[in-house]
Amino acid sequence: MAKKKLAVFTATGCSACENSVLDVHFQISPVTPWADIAFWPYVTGSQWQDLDHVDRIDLCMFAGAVRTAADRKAALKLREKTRIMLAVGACSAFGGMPGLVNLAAVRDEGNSAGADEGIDPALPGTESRVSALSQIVDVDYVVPGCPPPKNLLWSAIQALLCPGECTSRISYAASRLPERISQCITSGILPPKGGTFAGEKAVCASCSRVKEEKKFRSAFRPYAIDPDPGRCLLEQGVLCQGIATREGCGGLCTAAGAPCRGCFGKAEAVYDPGAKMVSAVTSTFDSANADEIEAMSNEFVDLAGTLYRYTMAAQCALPVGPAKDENDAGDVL
Amino acid sequence: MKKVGVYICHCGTNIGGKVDCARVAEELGAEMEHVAVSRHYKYMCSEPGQKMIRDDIAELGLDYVVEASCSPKMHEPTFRNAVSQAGMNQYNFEMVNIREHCSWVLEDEEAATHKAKDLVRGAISRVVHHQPLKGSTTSVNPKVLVLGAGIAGITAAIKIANAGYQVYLVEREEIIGGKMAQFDKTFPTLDCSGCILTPKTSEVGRHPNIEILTKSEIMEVTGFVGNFNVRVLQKPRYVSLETCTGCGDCEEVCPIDVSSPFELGMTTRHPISRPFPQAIPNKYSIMRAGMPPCQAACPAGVNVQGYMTLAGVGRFDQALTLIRERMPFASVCGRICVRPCEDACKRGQIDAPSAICYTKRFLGDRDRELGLEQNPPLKERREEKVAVIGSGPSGLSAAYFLTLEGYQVTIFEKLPVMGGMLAVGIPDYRLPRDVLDHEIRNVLNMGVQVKTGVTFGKDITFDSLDQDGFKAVYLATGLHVNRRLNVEGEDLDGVGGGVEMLRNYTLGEEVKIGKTAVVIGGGNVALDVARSAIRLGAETVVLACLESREEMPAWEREIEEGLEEGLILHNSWGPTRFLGENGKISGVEFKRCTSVFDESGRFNPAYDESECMELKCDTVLVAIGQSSDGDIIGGLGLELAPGGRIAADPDTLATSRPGVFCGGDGMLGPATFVQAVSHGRQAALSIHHYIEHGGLRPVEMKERPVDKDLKESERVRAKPVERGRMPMLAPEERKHSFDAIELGFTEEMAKAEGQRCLSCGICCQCGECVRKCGPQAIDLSEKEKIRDLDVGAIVVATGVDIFDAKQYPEYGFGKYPDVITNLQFERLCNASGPTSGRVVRPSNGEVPQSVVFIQCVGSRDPAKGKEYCSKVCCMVSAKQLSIFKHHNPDGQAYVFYIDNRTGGKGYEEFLRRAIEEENAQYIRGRVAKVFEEGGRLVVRGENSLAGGPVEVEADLVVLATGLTAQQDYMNVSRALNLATDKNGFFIELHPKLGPVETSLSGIYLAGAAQGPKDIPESVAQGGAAAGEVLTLFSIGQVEIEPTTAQLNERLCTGCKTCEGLCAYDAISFSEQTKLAVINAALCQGCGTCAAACPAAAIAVAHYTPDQIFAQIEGILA
Amino acid sequence: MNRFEPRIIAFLCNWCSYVAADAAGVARLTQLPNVRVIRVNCSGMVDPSYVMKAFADGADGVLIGGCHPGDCHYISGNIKTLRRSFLLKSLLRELGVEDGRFRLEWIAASEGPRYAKVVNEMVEEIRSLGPYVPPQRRSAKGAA
Amino acid sequence: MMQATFFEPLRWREHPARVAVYNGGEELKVYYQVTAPRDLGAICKGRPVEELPRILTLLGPAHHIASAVTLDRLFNVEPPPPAVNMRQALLQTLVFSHHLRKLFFFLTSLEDPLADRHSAVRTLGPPRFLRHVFDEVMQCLSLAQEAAVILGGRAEHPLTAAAGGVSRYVKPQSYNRLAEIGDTCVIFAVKFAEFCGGTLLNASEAGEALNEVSPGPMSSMSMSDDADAAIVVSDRTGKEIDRFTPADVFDKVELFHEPWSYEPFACLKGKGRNVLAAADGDGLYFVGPLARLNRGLEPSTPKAEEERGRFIESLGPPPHFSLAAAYRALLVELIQSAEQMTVLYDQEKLTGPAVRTIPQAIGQQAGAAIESPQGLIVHRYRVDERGMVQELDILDTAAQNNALHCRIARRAVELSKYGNRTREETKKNIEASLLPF
Repeated sequence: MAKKKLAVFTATGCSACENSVLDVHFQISPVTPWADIAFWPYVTGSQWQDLDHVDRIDLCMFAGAVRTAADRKAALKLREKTRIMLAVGACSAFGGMPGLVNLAAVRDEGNSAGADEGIDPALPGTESRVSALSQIVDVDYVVPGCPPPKNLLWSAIQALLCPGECTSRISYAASRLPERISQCITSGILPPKGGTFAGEKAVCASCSRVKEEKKFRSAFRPYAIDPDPGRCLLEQGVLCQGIATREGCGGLCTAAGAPCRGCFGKAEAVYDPGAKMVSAVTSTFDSANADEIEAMSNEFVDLAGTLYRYTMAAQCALPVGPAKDENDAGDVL
Repeated sequence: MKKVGVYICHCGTNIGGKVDCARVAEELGAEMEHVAVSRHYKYMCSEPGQKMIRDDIAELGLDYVVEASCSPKMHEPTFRNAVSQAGMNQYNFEMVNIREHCSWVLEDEEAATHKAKDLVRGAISRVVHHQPLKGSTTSVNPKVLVLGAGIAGITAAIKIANAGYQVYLVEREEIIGGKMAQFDKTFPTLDCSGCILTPKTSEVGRHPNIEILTKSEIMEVTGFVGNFNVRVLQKPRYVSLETCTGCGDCEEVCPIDVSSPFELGMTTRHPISRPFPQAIPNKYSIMRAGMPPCQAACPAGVNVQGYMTLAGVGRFDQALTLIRERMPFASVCGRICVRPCEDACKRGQIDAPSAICYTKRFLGDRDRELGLEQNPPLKERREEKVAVIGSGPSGLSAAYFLTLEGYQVTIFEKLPVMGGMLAVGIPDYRLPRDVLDHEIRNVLNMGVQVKTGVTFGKDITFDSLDQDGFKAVYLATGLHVNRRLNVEGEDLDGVGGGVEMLRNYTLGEEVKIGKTAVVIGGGNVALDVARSAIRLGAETVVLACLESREEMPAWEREIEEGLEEGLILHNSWGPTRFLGENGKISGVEFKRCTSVFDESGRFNPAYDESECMELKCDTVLVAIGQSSDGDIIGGLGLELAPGGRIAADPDTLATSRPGVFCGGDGMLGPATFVQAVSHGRQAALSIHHYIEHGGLRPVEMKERPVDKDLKESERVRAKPVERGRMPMLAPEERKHSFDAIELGFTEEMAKAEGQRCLSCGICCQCGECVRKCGPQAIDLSEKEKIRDLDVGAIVVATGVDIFDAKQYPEYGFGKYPDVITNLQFERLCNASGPTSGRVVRPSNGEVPQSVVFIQCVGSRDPAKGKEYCSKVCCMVSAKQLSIFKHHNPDGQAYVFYIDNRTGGKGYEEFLRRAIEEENAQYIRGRVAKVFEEGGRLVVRGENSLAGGPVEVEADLVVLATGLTAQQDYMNVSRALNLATDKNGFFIELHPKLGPVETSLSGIYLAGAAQGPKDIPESVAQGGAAAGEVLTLFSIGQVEIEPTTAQLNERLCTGCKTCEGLCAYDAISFSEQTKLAVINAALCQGCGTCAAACPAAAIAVAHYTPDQIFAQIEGILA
Repeated sequence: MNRFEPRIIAFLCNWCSYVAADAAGVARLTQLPNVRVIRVNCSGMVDPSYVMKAFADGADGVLIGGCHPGDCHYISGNIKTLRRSFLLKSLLRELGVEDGRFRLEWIAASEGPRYAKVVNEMVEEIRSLGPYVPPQRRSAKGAA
Repeated sequence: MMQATFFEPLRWREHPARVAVYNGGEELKVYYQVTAPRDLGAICKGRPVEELPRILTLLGPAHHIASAVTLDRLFNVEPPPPAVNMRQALLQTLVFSHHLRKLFFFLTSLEDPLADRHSAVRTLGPPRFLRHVFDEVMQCLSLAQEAAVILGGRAEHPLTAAAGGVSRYVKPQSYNRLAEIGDTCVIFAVKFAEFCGGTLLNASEAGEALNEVSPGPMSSMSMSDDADAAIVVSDRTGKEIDRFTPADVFDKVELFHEPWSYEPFACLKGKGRNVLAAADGDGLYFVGPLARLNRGLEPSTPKAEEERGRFIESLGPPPHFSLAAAYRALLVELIQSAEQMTVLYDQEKLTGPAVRTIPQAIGQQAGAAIESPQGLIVHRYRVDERGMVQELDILDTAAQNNALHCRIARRAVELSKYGNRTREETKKNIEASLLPF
């Protein structure tokens, strides 16, 4: 049986997703029995030229947001060659933290895409808005997270790269996956397109903290409170987005005493994560008095930057930042 | 492929006149993906229209139907029914409102068409997301609440009760019958109104299935059709419906007369009375507006209106007894009280407040002079002992009330004399010793033990009291230590404390006052000290204080009197140091005080150091306040409050030690005499409760106070009597002795003062009737009750009010006694009315010869009155002029009318008779003015038929006032969530086809609450409402809409956000599945949970996010 | 005349505001034609997501009409709407939606004239704010 | 005819970068270009400042700790000792895994890192001697990751460091595991150093080649290890020439932009900053392990000290500026960090009455520095009265040492050019040369 061809690439982001993919390789099992690395600049030093010699890529794991003309070009080029496009990590899936740039609506100071005296090399131009991969090309599957947990990455690799052939099925990989995806993995067929390798409920479902009563009396910024270690953070007044964020991480942040910031993106049925958070939290305000409610509301700071920490580019219903400009389409490389 | 049928209704020209229905249908049919057929028709709600839909569903196999016409509030059921007849689930139907929201409110045809298209597009886009739903049913609670017991309510109540169902008949007034009970005769048959109503009211009164709740109003309604919960506020009648025999003895002794609302002010009644002899319930009741402001202001809660009223009628003994129910020391109080009652007295808003305090003093002094000792009766003697520490006003008061309750009380007093500050802190010229002693003796005579010279904490302790068998202790130790200034030289010889000086003088110890004395302080005590210093021989007495003259806390009267006696005031100065020579005081240095209080109103004086003053003197008396003896208080082991006071619960006065209570100055800080007395009573009640029940509770529920602002009716009640002036000693005389300054009221003065009372609370609760009542049916302490009634349906029959004719000042209503309203005319004719049925001129009792009726007062007049026609007035005037003619066949009636509206069976004939047989002159035209000329009224108007001005002389003018909504209609509207029109009349479901239903199912309308009606109509509608209720009851169950919240368990995370939000407790959390659980039977479908669910795991059926999103998309596409 | 005609979505509660809008219609109280009504059971079911959705789809303003506090047909649904409104407004503001574009109004069933007044006021206010900058239409293939 | 060659994308770079070579004219021009902006200012400004430790993990896990330390200063709180130790333990764990990963990359650069090792038995290709090390490195790396998860909540983007301390305790049941990991890491580090130092860097051909790549003598910058936590600059001879507080770093180091790179270039202020010139620029400096070693800092732990002895034995006393020295410095620190891990993983050190000091007030501005695995990093924030970030300056001396990167890339290209290597060889040369910096 012919080996499949794998590509891994990070656009604008950090190396965490790459390292996570590498960790899967380190810790679980090398993927090489089923696939050849066709393109992985970070690890194998692949160059763009190398891609010209590859006619088809079976799976492309694309990490990072689309920020520059080069990113866009990379996305288009990889998509063209790729059968299954997997967005890896929050940046690729929803724009991630780089997406907050849209909120600031500024262009980076270094965006002088011109050449100096004809000798200095040019830079790929930055686009006016940071985009998620899905806003540029068709994406087949998503592994969210910042970075994605290894078990979810591994389940994605199993499902997409070696369906039906993988001998080392690791049970935990499918632990909180939606039923239909885990069924696909075990039966070796491709999951339905558009699937997300993550849970389908919200983080609370797997968070270990005890939920008693949702009644919001006063908001605390995370620095101002040493929360009770066993109890729901939100109930203690710390804005935690676990209630509206897709699960799959297992409540990693809340277990570490840090409130969820939504790196898995919105929960499945949610339209807009910020609106849902606002609705859920304020509905439980312990007051019926307009002035009191207003005062409680004013205790929250930087709503947009917090509620869309990882999702500003793709999941905020109201896109912020400058409108697309004409230069975005393409630029010199 | 889903198939949608779209139908646009023209509604005649209602929609079609503005919206291009054809275009909407055609364009959307072409544009929208799922539209299988798109039609428009003149009347979609008509049978052919509905058939069109049914046929299309059958022939084209439509999956969904969108219908655009009027408000879904109107025809949604019609069309839902139509589609389900054709086999489609009724929830696969969506209705668009392009009439009320579109054609009727837009001017521009293009805009209206555009908007209609948007709305229909939204509905098409939405409807394909609809799901077929099926409802469930719940049973109906077969009880009904009828709100309002006028003829409409009575009719409905009887009919429903006769069918065997329980009826609660809730009536705001004390009797049932409504407006009809006030009428004399009814048109057009001239039946006696009473004769046809009384059988009905008595049937209601004795009907086993009807419970009448008089003086009751609804507060709130929860639940839904079939299962309402109604909360009713029942105000006290004070007279038991069971035991009252209706004998009327009570009425005779009642000292108060107020204008009778039932007789529309044409006569008076006693607060305890019944409106007319055949009233149902045929029992007495008491009119009480609430707690009068004087009583509400009094810390001790003395029934001021009660004793003032009794004093006014010369029943002085009873008056004093009434005082002593709350205030054992009438004479003392009458001298030194700060009189919050007089500040609150509403008579003050007319001329000057009643001289309440002086009257009380008179009553107390009279008792002493006559040696009557009028006390409330003692209860049965009890064995439990209670200790009271301190014999000041608070301690004495506690002892008094505890003794009344039957307890064995011992007072322990540190000083050799009794009375606390009353004895040693208030100079004799204000409160003579013998007055105080008499009132203390009165308390002691009741059996109170006293031990003087006993210091608490030294001679006795809590433990020793426990051992001696005292069950409870009341600490009323007061504040006897002078506060110090803490400035340089305060220890010099000649500097002393003011309170100390007063005490030493009283106790007969040596008091040294030099020639020039400086008193420091601006309060009443400082004034007492300064004026005492004058009496003790100081030549110059200077009073210096931080406050400006206006800010001084001392009484203005005290200051004035001091100035009269030669006192010198230095305001806005603060002492910096005392100057001395050879260890003796020689002067005081002051600096300018610029402000006493800071911006937040706290005591925080600011000074101007550059402005200084020095006063030479040989005596300084510091009177800047007192504090408690820290040594004693600190050693008690009780919890303390800030400022070294003992912490006690403000309601129960309980301290941190069980069985120990504390009040008065020792708990409050410096307070007034009356507060101290009030605490004594409060403590006595608490202690009684503690001993009797072993627990604590807040002492009393207070009655609702009346409005502080003067009402017109009260102004009218004010008798023209001036406030009495207190006779006083001249300043020269009083300066040199401690003789009392005020000489007291005489009996006549007290009586006159009592008559000045406005009776703000109406009934004064003096208790005269209670004493008179044989069967003991009267209970003045009755309180408001709240009844929770569970019913399945509600009939609203709250009736109408009468238009206020004062809105037309030109007609002189309220100015000329002979200008009356037509309802007043009814009372004049009525045999049980103020004139026993004689139609006479209210001004002089003569029979009128010429009577002018003015029509449309307040009706059909958008400028000043109401736009609508009040419907009954034409016939009322025709009837009244006929009655007038029967009374006085020689008399002449004139009617100024606009149009005569006599639609009704026999109405026009009746009017013709009035014109032809009674010879009434009907003049078409408005009246411009009614004025008096030579003792007769002249009505000037125009005759619009003859085209000229006309003047008619009249002995009596009757205004045909229109009907308006009840003034408090908003309360009912709010409680029931019932819509009203702009005039305050309740809106029926449909003006033609749903005249008694409302938009809220299970709530029905009857009578004029819906709009002006005459008696036959009201009765008919009462019957119709009863029919609706009975229909509901006979079906026995109501369909619950399936539009409830649905949980998607796959998505629910069990975060508990929704759990606390549900107002119906329909959501709970399952510990087993760790998910939310929705109880569909309790869910009302409000969707709050769905909006809040952070995982979007909850959606309300038929209002799901995808449906709403689709609608938004469709509208904005 | 090419005047800016804002598009406003109004979520009206079935028991008060919708009835008020009907009453305004029955009374023929002329209104500006810019408001599109969506009937909901209770203002408490208006998820802030609906407001976002309306803006995202090109609305220039959103009105939520509910019963007066204390009058809610569902006891206190409107209070929950009130609780949501302040923070929602803050969020919208941070995302560039001006305060005047979102309104929460209490309109009783009897307040038809008030409904008409609110509608006209809001249209004028939004007209002065200008169009809400239409967002770029996102491709349907949204992430997840 | 001017010929332009691009090496793109660059291997092992955490940030999109490429090397552009312009060849053919008189002069060889080599550019190290960062091709995407970070936009950190835009991402962070307006955020609540307490969120920065989590946001700034974008720059690498060590920034998480640096940010928390800066917040301590900003909120003027002293974290309780267990918290300080826990952060330190995490930092050492990060140093260990970082160095090990780099060394692993270095080793794998000599063959395909993802080659099918299970089938490798069949296709014995050179250089086989590395193969058995692969598995061990991976195993040890995953152990270090596990320790980082225990301490930091997550290995890649840690979570636990917060203003005033850390957000949670280590679970009691984890201590045994930590001790196990610490011991294993020390044993492995020593063995690995022996293997690399003895076999690879010293004796092989590769070692020779590495010695050739050297950017030439320059200053070093690192943190003093005494209590005042100052930043120390030493000259090319290792002599200390400047010492200042972290807050003053932005007066001492200047950042400037070239139009052909998105990231700024850092250099010592006023000392020359010619990025592309072959001539020595005094403003350039070393950071990271080699800089620390060049300053003559002696490891506090015995086995690391032994390794340093071997380093001096084979290369002579510091300072050194060659690539080989850089790799060997990694080995010294690898052992040192493993040893410190065992010390800090002690339950006594990580428990106490509290792990957080709750701040009472927000300051306006604060800065702090730590030694990250790569090199010195300095954070400085200015906030408004509600604690929202208004300005932030971050100096990641390693990541922003772009001038040095340019110079190293140029040196690597030069060497290849003169040896007439193929493009593939040149690429590998560039990659291996940039790796330890």
